[in-house]
Formats: sequence, structure tokens, C-alpha cells
Amino acid sequence: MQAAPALALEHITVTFVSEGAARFTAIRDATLVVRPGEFVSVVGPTGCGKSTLLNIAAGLLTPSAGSVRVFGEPLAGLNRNSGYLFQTEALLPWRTALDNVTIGLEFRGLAREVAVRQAEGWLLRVGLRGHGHRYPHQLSGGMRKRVALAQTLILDPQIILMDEPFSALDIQTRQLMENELLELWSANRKSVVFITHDLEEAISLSDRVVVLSAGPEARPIGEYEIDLPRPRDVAEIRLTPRFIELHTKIWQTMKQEVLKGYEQQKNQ
Amino acid sequence: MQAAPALALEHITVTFVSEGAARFTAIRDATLVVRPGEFVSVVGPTGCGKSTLLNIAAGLLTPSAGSVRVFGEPLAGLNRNSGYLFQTEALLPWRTALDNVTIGLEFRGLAREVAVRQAEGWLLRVGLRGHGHRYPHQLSGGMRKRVALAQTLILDPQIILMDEPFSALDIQTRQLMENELLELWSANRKSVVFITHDLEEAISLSDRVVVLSAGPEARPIGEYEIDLPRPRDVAEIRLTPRFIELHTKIWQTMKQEVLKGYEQQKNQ
Amino acid sequence: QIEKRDVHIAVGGKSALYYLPLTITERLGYFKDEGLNVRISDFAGGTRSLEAVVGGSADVVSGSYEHTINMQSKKIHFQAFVLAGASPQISIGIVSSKAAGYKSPKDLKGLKVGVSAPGSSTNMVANFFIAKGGLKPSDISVIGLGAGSTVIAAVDQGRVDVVSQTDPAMTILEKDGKIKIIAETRTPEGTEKLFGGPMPAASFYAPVEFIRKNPNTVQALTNAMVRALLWMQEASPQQILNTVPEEYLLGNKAMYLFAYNNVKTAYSKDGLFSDAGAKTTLRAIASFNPAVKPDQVNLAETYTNAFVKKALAKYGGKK
Amino acid sequence: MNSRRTSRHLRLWQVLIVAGLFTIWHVTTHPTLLPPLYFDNPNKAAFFFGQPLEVLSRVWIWFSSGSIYEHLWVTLLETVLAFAIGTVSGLVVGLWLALSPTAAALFDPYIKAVNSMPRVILAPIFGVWFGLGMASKVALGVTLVFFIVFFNVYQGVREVSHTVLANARVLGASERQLLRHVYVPSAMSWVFASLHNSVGLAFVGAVVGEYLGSSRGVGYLILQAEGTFDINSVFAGILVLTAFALVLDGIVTLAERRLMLWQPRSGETERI
Amino acid sequence: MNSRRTSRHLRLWQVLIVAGLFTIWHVTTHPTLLPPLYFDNPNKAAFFFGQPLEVLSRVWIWFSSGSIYEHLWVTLLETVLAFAIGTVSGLVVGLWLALSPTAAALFDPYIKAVNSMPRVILAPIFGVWFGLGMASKVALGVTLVFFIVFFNVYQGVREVSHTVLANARVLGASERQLLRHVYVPSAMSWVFASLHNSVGLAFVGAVVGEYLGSSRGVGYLILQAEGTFDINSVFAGILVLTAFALVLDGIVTLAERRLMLWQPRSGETERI
Ligand SMILES: Nc1ncnc2c1ncn2[C@@H]1O[C@H](COP(=O)(O)OP(=O)(O)OP(=O)(O)O)[C@@H](O)[C@H]1O
Ligand SMILES: Nc1ncnc2c1ncn2[C@@H]1O[C@H](COP(=O)(O)OP(=O)(O)OP(=O)(O)O)[C@@H](O)[C@H]1O
Ligand SMILES: [Mg+2]
Ligand SMILES: [Mg+2]
Repeated sequence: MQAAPALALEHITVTFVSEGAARFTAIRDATLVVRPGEFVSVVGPTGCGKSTLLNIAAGLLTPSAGSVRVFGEPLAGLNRNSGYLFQTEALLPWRTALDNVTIGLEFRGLAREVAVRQAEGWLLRVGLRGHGHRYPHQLSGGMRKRVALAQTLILDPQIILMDEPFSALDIQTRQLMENELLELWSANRKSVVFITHDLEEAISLSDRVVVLSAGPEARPIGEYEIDLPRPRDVAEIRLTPRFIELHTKIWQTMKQEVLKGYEQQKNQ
Repeated sequence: MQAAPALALEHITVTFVSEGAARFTAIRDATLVVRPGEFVSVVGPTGCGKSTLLNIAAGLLTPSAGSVRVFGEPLAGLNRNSGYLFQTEALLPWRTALDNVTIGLEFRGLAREVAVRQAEGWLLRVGLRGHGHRYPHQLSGGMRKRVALAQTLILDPQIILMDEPFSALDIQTRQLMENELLELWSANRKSVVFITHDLEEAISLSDRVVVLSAGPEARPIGEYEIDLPRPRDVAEIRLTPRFIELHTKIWQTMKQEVLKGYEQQKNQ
Repeated sequence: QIEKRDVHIAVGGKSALYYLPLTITERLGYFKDEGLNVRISDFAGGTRSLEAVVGGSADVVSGSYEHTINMQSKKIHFQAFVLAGASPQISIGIVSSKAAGYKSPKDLKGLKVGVSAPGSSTNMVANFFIAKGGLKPSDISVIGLGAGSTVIAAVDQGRVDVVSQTDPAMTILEKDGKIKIIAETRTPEGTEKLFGGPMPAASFYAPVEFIRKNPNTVQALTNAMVRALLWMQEASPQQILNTVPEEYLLGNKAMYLFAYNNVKTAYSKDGLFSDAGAKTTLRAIASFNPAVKPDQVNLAETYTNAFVKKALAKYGGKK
Repeated sequence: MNSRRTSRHLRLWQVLIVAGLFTIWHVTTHPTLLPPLYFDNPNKAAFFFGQPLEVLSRVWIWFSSGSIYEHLWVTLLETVLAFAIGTVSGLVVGLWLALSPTAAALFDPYIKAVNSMPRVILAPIFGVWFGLGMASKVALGVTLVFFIVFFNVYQGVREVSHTVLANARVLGASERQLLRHVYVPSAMSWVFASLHNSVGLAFVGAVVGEYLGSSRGVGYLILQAEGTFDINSVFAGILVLTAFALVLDGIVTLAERRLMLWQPRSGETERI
Repeated sequence: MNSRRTSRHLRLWQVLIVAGLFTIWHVTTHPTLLPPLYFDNPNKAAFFFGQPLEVLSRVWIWFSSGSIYEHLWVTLLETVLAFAIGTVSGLVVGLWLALSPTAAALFDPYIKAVNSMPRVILAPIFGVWFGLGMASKVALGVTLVFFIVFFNVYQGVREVSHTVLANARVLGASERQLLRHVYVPSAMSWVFASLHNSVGLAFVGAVVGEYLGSSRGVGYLILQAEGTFDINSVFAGILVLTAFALVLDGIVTLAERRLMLWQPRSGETERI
């Protein structure tokens, strides 16, 4: 018997209603299944519904139709097995960087000293040692993103949901972070759903890349198994022929989709 | 006699003081001069002080030392000649997307209908036609960024300051936006200061790329004239040999710098 | 043998001349002499002090006798046991500019009458007065002014034509020539003239229950008060001034003295209630408050002279 | 559908609670229904708390005879004026001080001092300045409403997001436009929080003002009733006022709904 | 350096303003200094508004003779208790209703109704429930403070950023932890805005409570003075109270500074 998928979004439809304005169906009949230990990237044109999908997986949004199951159990309310790195800023502004990283551990009842020790290790890992005493507004955009990364990963969640975690980082820092993430993931196979606009990043990290169609009524229009060997170094793997082949293939699908979406809006 | 530079930041030092914590010198003795009609990109490791520099150029932050001049005049208070696209979300949450785009024109006293007509044109240009009635929280991250772009550019400012404007966009939309920006810029030569983490983007758009050193005490450590012919198509130009040559050159400087910064923090 | 040494007295506006005997008793230490430990709480109005006793947070009211009758109609039984003021000390004055046109109470028709509060004793006196001229309460418009300096301001600014108030406000107005007194109950004669009989005013009263349970305490209170009343009969104005707390005089010593001289005959000489007084009160109240039905009121229950008589036996002999 | 059912349920519960309160009120104050709980004399409960049936009949008589309208009209007018003047002045002064740090530092202690003055005691001075008519009641109400609105506006303006503010300034807003397009909308939820509080206090101001000296108004009726220990009329007056306070608050809530449309709300997805 | 100079300037100005106000007060109420402005009789102004020198000498006498301390102590204790109890209960109820929409919908009209009740009229009922001692004054103060804190906390909690809240929940916060680590810190600036207002009203509650019936306290002194038309003592009492209200407010401001350290402030760069 096969293990239940870590995350199963099945036939999800999301329709937003807002007062006065008409309803808006962002996602129609989308299905996304993530196996335990699988690293799935989701790419798609801006505004298609990637964050919405992740919100549903985290249990923050209830789909209008469709079912969400986590390790086989139907999801009711918050997804307690997941960690979520938000696209927008979500640090607690009244806590310093260090305290933002410890907070999840504190919620779990860990002693403060233990939490601080772990958090300091994480700040080092994300390259923010010595910045722990700063409040979020005293950090740069990229620093805040990294604090949020440490905040989520320190809890070692079963399912990691990440919404454009590295887009505010310079390429070098980004690659360092990507390698950290891969190391963490491979040490102790988590399930990861990773949203990005950078196709190279998606391919170099993932087991599978899912391409969403342009909104409204977005749905997955392509799934690509990435059969590159592991362990990978994100910088080096980009130069392999198989990578370039996959890149070209996925690129074609995406390009059409984006242009379609853009045209659609232009002629609306 | 040569025209005064559009923007001249000379020997800028910025030291932040925060209660309790020690002072922190983010930028030390940095000089950045932008000629009228010049497109300058600023790249540098995350947290080095790029946004801080832009805040100073916009007149939102007073440097601890150094002088800021705009078209030869010393800057006191806000820089009235500039438009600023913030790195963080800065849309007015109580205004719809359309109203956010019109607001600058309304501040100038333009009649509402005229402003709305122009704004609709801009929404179309950034691919958001039909989304004008949405409030910011009803838009996706990339959409909000594009609304902010329209909000800034509609005012046709003399100096355009942009802080990672396209990092939340997928590659295709990004290229469309980049081309729009170049078109706008070339039609009526503005001065642009453009912050990005994407070196390819920096090179393909700019006349000059400035590389900042890792913080603290960041300062420009390299300036590169980009002598690629104009007009450019951002997608095509990346394939030219000169582009690749420039890219490799700048890349070397940057890579060292980032790694240095990262090591510095690790050993702090 | 005193059942309750700590007695809590509630009073509405202690510093007013109306309650001078209470202040004198307290200042001369007569309560202490009787073995009592008295605490006096002051309230913003007579009804408030009564409510405090009904609610059980104070024991004895120092207030207007008429309330015992009012309360009987609410099936709450009070009894007055010593009288401090034999007249209500309320006067009615008409503003000088209208004084010339005033001949008799019926001339007040349609005028604005300032009272301390609608429904209060000052209102009742005004109603009683206009009834003499054949007017109904609806023939005048009653304005509540409180008892503070608002009264003076209201007259100054011409917002009322007639005032029905206690002292010292009336004395101040009269002295300034702002009003002309047209009726008064500051003296026994004036009271007799207005009400057609004596009108008991300030007194100590307490729930019937309390009196039954604590006769010795009540006796002690009565003794102290009667002693003070007797002292006041003998005292010179200067002695009064020396006894009253400094704070009461800080406003204006001369004015205080002047006002005191105006009302000094209003204080009871011996603390005794008269049957005639009780009847007058009932008549006055019944004409004013429809809830009070004269035939259902047991007047005998509302006051007692038993304690005063004993007190007089003890202290009256010293005369 | 669903939400409408919930809201009907809610109304039902609210009515039940009111009915329950009235029942408790009735049985505890009706002399013979229960052994006296709190007071030794069974009539005392009725003396302090009135009796609901009496109170309601009093209300009924007032309205059916029409005698209340004149008083009610006066009180409502005073309340609405106090509310309007207090709100507007609180808003203006709050905005002014929040935007001018020097003025704020200068006047801050005075504002706080005035706020701590017991207004009820100063009623005679109001009488001197504003007479015994409506003006003095309105003034009393204004002193209550003003400070509530003021403190909230003052804080609300200072809570404006730095980035949004910087953005608007860069987009060329003049001070005036900043006020209209940034400070005021951003402080709106602060203002509404204070308005819900102010509605009640405007009523309190008007009634207490009348209570301290007047010739008309519901406060006058209450005072008159107190003089004759007619507690039922006192409660009847309070009941009538409360009903109108809820109506006024409803209007504020409606305005709030309309002006705060832009705020994110939970449950924005349609359920099928 | 610079900011210290500014702050010294400010103090100077504030002292000047107070001096100016006292001077105006003095010349307008001193019978012979000016031709009477408002009143026909030159003594009238002094009668209604007192005279500053008299008022100050009254204050001096109170403190030098020590007669005020007992009263002041009572009033301060009542105020502090009313402030503390009102704040805590407003906070608790505000948090509770803000976090439980059903309870909020259910109790909302009752809270608004109670807020609109004129408490001064209900003072006798407070007397019945709480006696004539401090408790009834504290209760009156609490009814003023409670609602101010309540309405602000209620709104403040609902203004919590959706993203921050969602983030904390995803990080595993229990309801209790959300309260402590998200709702309360986020609503803090709302709470402080209401506290500045409450400090004043706690004093008002205590003093008015004493004024309505008591045997001690500054309100009692004021009541005594009013009975003898001694307006100078009334103002002296108000002056003393105001001074203490400013002290209490200063303490609130200190607490605010410490707790709100995390907020961005302008002018964070060093000037050389
Ligand atoms: N609360 C809402 N009400 C109405 N429409 C909404 C709401 N939230 C999101 N949408 C719409 O749903 C669509 C998908 O939004 P979403 O944020 O999921 O996009 P995304 O794929 O994450 O885009 P991006 O790459 O720009 O972050 C958008 O068109 C957006 O306008
Ligand atoms: N208000 C402040 N107080 C103290 N330090 C600050 C403050 N603002 C920024 N800094 C520090 O200044 C440095 C530069 O910040 P800045 O935001 O300019 O970086 P950046 O180059 O824009 O980075 P990113 O690419 O991540 O956006 C950072 O180390 C940051 O921690
Ligand atoms: Mg998104
Ligand atoms: Mg930045």
C-alpha cells in the first residue's frame, strides 16, 4: 500500500466575492498532489493564483469547492503540519529579529534559552548574525525575508510552503540560501511546495515543476518531472545539458501562457 | 559648460541610531552622480544600503554627512523632481487600484475624468486592465507592484528612482515591463536610478552599472559603462557577445563582494 | 448601654445654613459627649441623603421632615425624632425689574420660576404660593437651577423672573438689590403666613426599625441636638462664627453673618414637633405630589417627641 | 442564506436576554413575588430599581399622551449638536496637534489638564457662560465627546504607515492633500472607535446638563421624578434615552460600513 | 544637545502660557483692575470665577496646614483603583468580544446601551450596591474608564494585520498565545490612546462620586465650598486634582515609551 500524499488539493475552485464588485474565480478545478518528501515548484504568470493555492494548502483560505487532504486526513481549519513563508511581510513588528525566529519555539513551550540558542544558529545560517537585536523596520527587505525563512524553518515542519522566498535576494545570497534549503530538505525529507518566478531556480531545486495557466480560472497546464541527479549544487547543475533541455521545454509552455494572459487582459 | 548632474550624492555617510542599540553606519563616504537622461543601475549584496541610498536621493532620509544636489540645487526636504517606486508595499490601502494610479494627478489638481482616462491607459500598459476596481489587498503581490509602477510613472517625473521594481514578476511579464520602461525612458530622456538583484536586468537596461560593497560601511566599488547600442530589446540583447563580456566582468566583482560579506557575518 | 456607637448621618448640603444646628452639634463635640462616634456624609441634595439611608449605607438622615410622609406612601417607614429647623428657610423673590408690576401671587402667571430642582421643596413652596393666587402649577414654567452660583447667574442674566430658593443665595440676591422678597419661610411668622401653620423642616429621621432597635442611640443623638439648639438660642452671632468651620466662612464672612441673622429665628428652640406642623406639611405635600393620599397617611408614625422630651428633661433644666 | 439565518438567531437571543433581564427585574422588585433578597423591607427594591411594568406603562403614557415629545426633541437636539460639534472639533484639534509636534508638545499638558477637570462641578460656570438653555447642555456634552475623539485622532494619525505616507508625499501631495487622502482615511477606524463611545457620552452630557439645571428635556423629567421619589419615571426616562442612543449608534455603524469598505475581511471566498 | 535646548524652550513657553492665563484670570476677576467686561457688578467676575491669588493661597494653606492630605489620599486611591480596574476590565472584555464575533454581536447593543446611561443619575444605585465609602466612587470611575478602554481595545484587536496574524497562527500559536503575542502588542497603541483619556476620567469619576455623596475626599471639599459660594476653594480643589492628573498621565507616558520602543520613528539617522 502506498503512503497517503503529504498534501492533496483536489478539484479546487476559488471564487472571491467582494462587496459591490462581481465575483472573481481565481482558480477553477485545480489539482495538486505532493508526495511525502517531494519537492514541488509551482510557476505561473503573475496574478494567476499561486499564493491563493498556497493559502488553501495552509488552511488559511477555504476553497469554494474541492477537497484538501493532508497525509490522508481532510483539512479542517489550519494546517498544523505545515510551515508557510509568506510572500508579503509577515514578521511581528514588535519583536526583534531574534525574537521573531524564536517565537515558534516559544509557542511550543521551549525554554527561552534553548530557543535563543537554536535561533542564533539559524540567524547565522541565513547570514544575519549580529542583526538579531534589530526590529523588522530596521532591516533591509532581503534581511526581513531571511528572518522569515529562519522563522519558518526552525520549526522543522512536515510540509514547507514557500511563496517566492528568495526573490528579494541578490544572486549569490540566493544560491547560498538555495543550497541551505536543499541540504535541510535532503537531510530529512520534507514535502516542499515552492513558488517562484525563476524557472532556473524551480528546476534546480525540484523533483517536479508545475506550471499554472494565466488567470482568471487558472489551473495546472503542465507537470514536469525533474530527473536530475541528487545531491545537486544549484550553481553547477544549471550548466548540465539535461537542465537546459528541461528548461527549454518548460519555458515554451510558460511563454505561451504568459503572452496569452497578457493579450487576454489587453483585449478585455 | 556642462549641464549640472540630475542627481549628485556626494560623500554620503549614513549612521542609524536606535535606542539602546549601538549606532550602525550603513553607508560610508559613498558618491553617486547621475547625469540628465542617464540610466544607472545599482547592484549589491542584500542589506548593503541600496534602499537607504535611494531614500536619501528621494529626500526621505537625511544623510549624517555629505551633500545631495538635484540639478545643481542642494536638496532640502523632499526631492520634488523625483518619482520613487518603493521596495515595500506603499499603495494606499483605502483606494482602489485605479484610484491609486490617479492619485498623483489628483494631487496636481487634474480633473478627475482626465486623470481616470490617463490611469486607465496606464493600467493597460502594466497589464492590469479590468483590475482597476480592486483594493490593494485583493490584488496579487505582482499586481500590486505593477500598480505602484503605474502610480509612479504616470506623473512623468524628471528623476525616476526604482527599488527592485520587477522582482515579484515572472520573467515574461518582467521583460514586457522592462521594454515598456525603456520605451518610456528613451522617448523623453529621464534620469533613472534602478536597483536590482538581477545583473542581466541591470546590464540590459542601463547606461552604467554601479556595484556597492557589502555592508556595513558600504560604498561603490565598481562602475561599469554599458556601451551596448540603443534601442535595445531586453530579451535579445542578452545574447550578444558584448553583453556576456560585461556580465562576466561585473559578475566577478560582485561575487567576491557577496562572499566577503557573507564570510564577514559568519565570523563576526 | 448605647446599642450602636458608630452612627452614620447622611445630609444633603451640610454647609448650608439650613443644617447649621447639625454643624454646631458636631463642632461643639456634643455627639462625643453622648458617647457617639458620628460620621457625617454630605450629598449633593436632600433626596440623595435619604436614598443613602434607604439603601442601608447610612443610618440617620439629617433632612426635611416632609420626606417621612413621602416615604410612607412608598411603604417605607421613617420617623423623625428631633426637629432642628422650625421653618423651611425658603424664600420667594421676584426680580427687581418685574417687582413693580407685582401685587399678589396671581401676577406670577406665565412667569419663569427658578427652583433648586423640579419636584424639590423649593418647587413645592412656589406651587403652594401661586395656589394662593388661584394659579395651577402649569401656569408657571419651572426651571431647575440647582443651589449653587447658577442661581445668581440666572437672575443676573435675566433667565428667570422669580426665584424660590434657600439661603445664602437669597440673601446675596436680596443684598445686591436684584430681587424683592415676596414670600418667605425664613421666620416663623412668614411660614405661618404662607402655609397657614407651622412647617417643620430640618430634622433627624431614621427608619422606624432603626429607632425601635437602637432607642438609646437615638436618645443620644437627640440629646446632642437638643443641647445644641438650646446653646444656639443663647449664642451671639460671634460665637456662631467661631464655632462654624473656617471653610464655611472663607467665601465671605460678612455675608455669612448677614444671612445667619436673616434665618436665625427659623431654628427650632427646643427640638419639639407640633401636631399642627405635621398637618400643615401633609396638606402641602398632598397638594403637590399626587402619590401622597392624605387619608392613607398615618401622621402619628412620622414623628415622635418622646426622645426630645427626655432630652429636655436632661438639658432643659440648665436654662 | 446562512448568514441571514444566523443573524435571525442572534436577534432571537437578544430578545430573549432582554426578556430575561426584565423578568429578573420584575421578580426581584415586586414586593410579594420573592422573599426579599437584599433589603430588609420588601418595598425597598422597588424604591431603588423601580418596577418594569410601571416603567413601561410610564413610557407608554408619555408617548400616547404626547407629553414626552417636547422634552425628547430638546434632548435629542442637544445630543446631536454635542456629538457633531465635539466630533468635528476633536477631529480638527486632533489632526492639528498630531501634525504639528511643536504645538502638541506645547498644548499637551493643557489638554490633559482640561480632560481631568470634573465637568459636572463646573456646570455652574457653563451656566454663566452659556445660559440655562440648550447651549450649556451642548457645551457639557462637547467636553465629553471632544476628548474621546481627540485622543483617538491624535494617536490614529501618528499610526499612519510610514511607507504609505512617504509614498503620498513623493507623489506630490501638499500638506492639505496628505491630510485628506492619507491621514484622515488612515485614522478613520480610530475615529469610528471613538464615535461609538461618543454617541453614548453625548447623551450623558445632554441629560446630566439638563439634570443640573434646565426647564425642558428628558433630564428635567428625570430630575422632577427624583424629587418625588418616582423612580419608575427615572427609569422610564433612561429607557427612552437608551433606545435613541442605540438608534444613533446604528447610524454611526452604517456610516462606518460604508467608509471602511476597503478593509480586508475574512471569509472572502464564496462557499458552494 | 539640540533637542535638549528645544525642550527647554518648550518648558519656558509652557510656563509663559500658564503665567499668561493666570494674569488674564487675575485682571478680569480683580474688581478694580479693569472696567467690568461681562458683568454689571465688578465683584461678579470674582464671584463666578474666583481669583487666582486667593486660589493659590487656599492651596498653600491646605498643604501647609496638612489638612488636605487625608482628602487627597482618598481621592488619589479611588482614582488609581478606578483606573486600574476599569483598564483591566475594559481590556479583558474588549479582547473577549473582539475575538468572539458571536458574543460581540450578542452583547454589542447592551454595551452601547449601558454606555449611554447617565451615570450621575444612577449614583444612588451605586450607593446601594457599594455603600458610601470608596467603593462607590471607584465604581463610578470604573464605568467611565471601562468604556473608553473597551471601545479602543475592541477596535484595536480587529485592526491587527491579517498577515501577521496568519503567520503567528501558522507558527503554531494557541489562542492564548495569539492573544499575548499578537493581539495585545498590536492593540497596544490603541490601549495607550485610551489610557491618556482614562486618566482624566478616572479623576472625574472619583471627584464626581465624592461630590454626589461622601464624607472625605477632594470632591467633598469642593461640595462644602460650593454650599457656601466659596468659589476659590472649588478652583483650588480642581487645581490640585489637575496637578495630580498630570503626574499620573506622565507615568502612563513613561510606560508607553518603554512598551512602544519597537515602532519606527522619524529622524533615525545621526546628524553630524
Ligand atoms: N481577497 C481577494 N478578493 C478578490 N480577488 C482576489 C483576492 N485575493 C486575490 N484575488 C485575485 O486572485 C488572483 C490570484 O491572486 P494570487 O495572489 O493568488 O496571485 P499569485 O499567483 O500569487 O500572483 P503573484 O505572482 O503576483 O504573487 C488575482 O487576480 C487577485 O486579483
Ligand atoms: N532604521 C534603521 N535603523 C537601523 N538600521 C537600519 C535602519 N534602516 C536600515 N538599516 C540597516 O541599514 C542597512 C542597509 O539597509 P537597506 O534597506 O538600505 O539595504 P538594501 O541594500 O536595500 O538591502 P535589500 O537588497 O535587502 O533591500 C541594513 O543593514 C539595515 O539593517
Ligand atoms: Mg503571490
Ligand atoms: Mg532594499
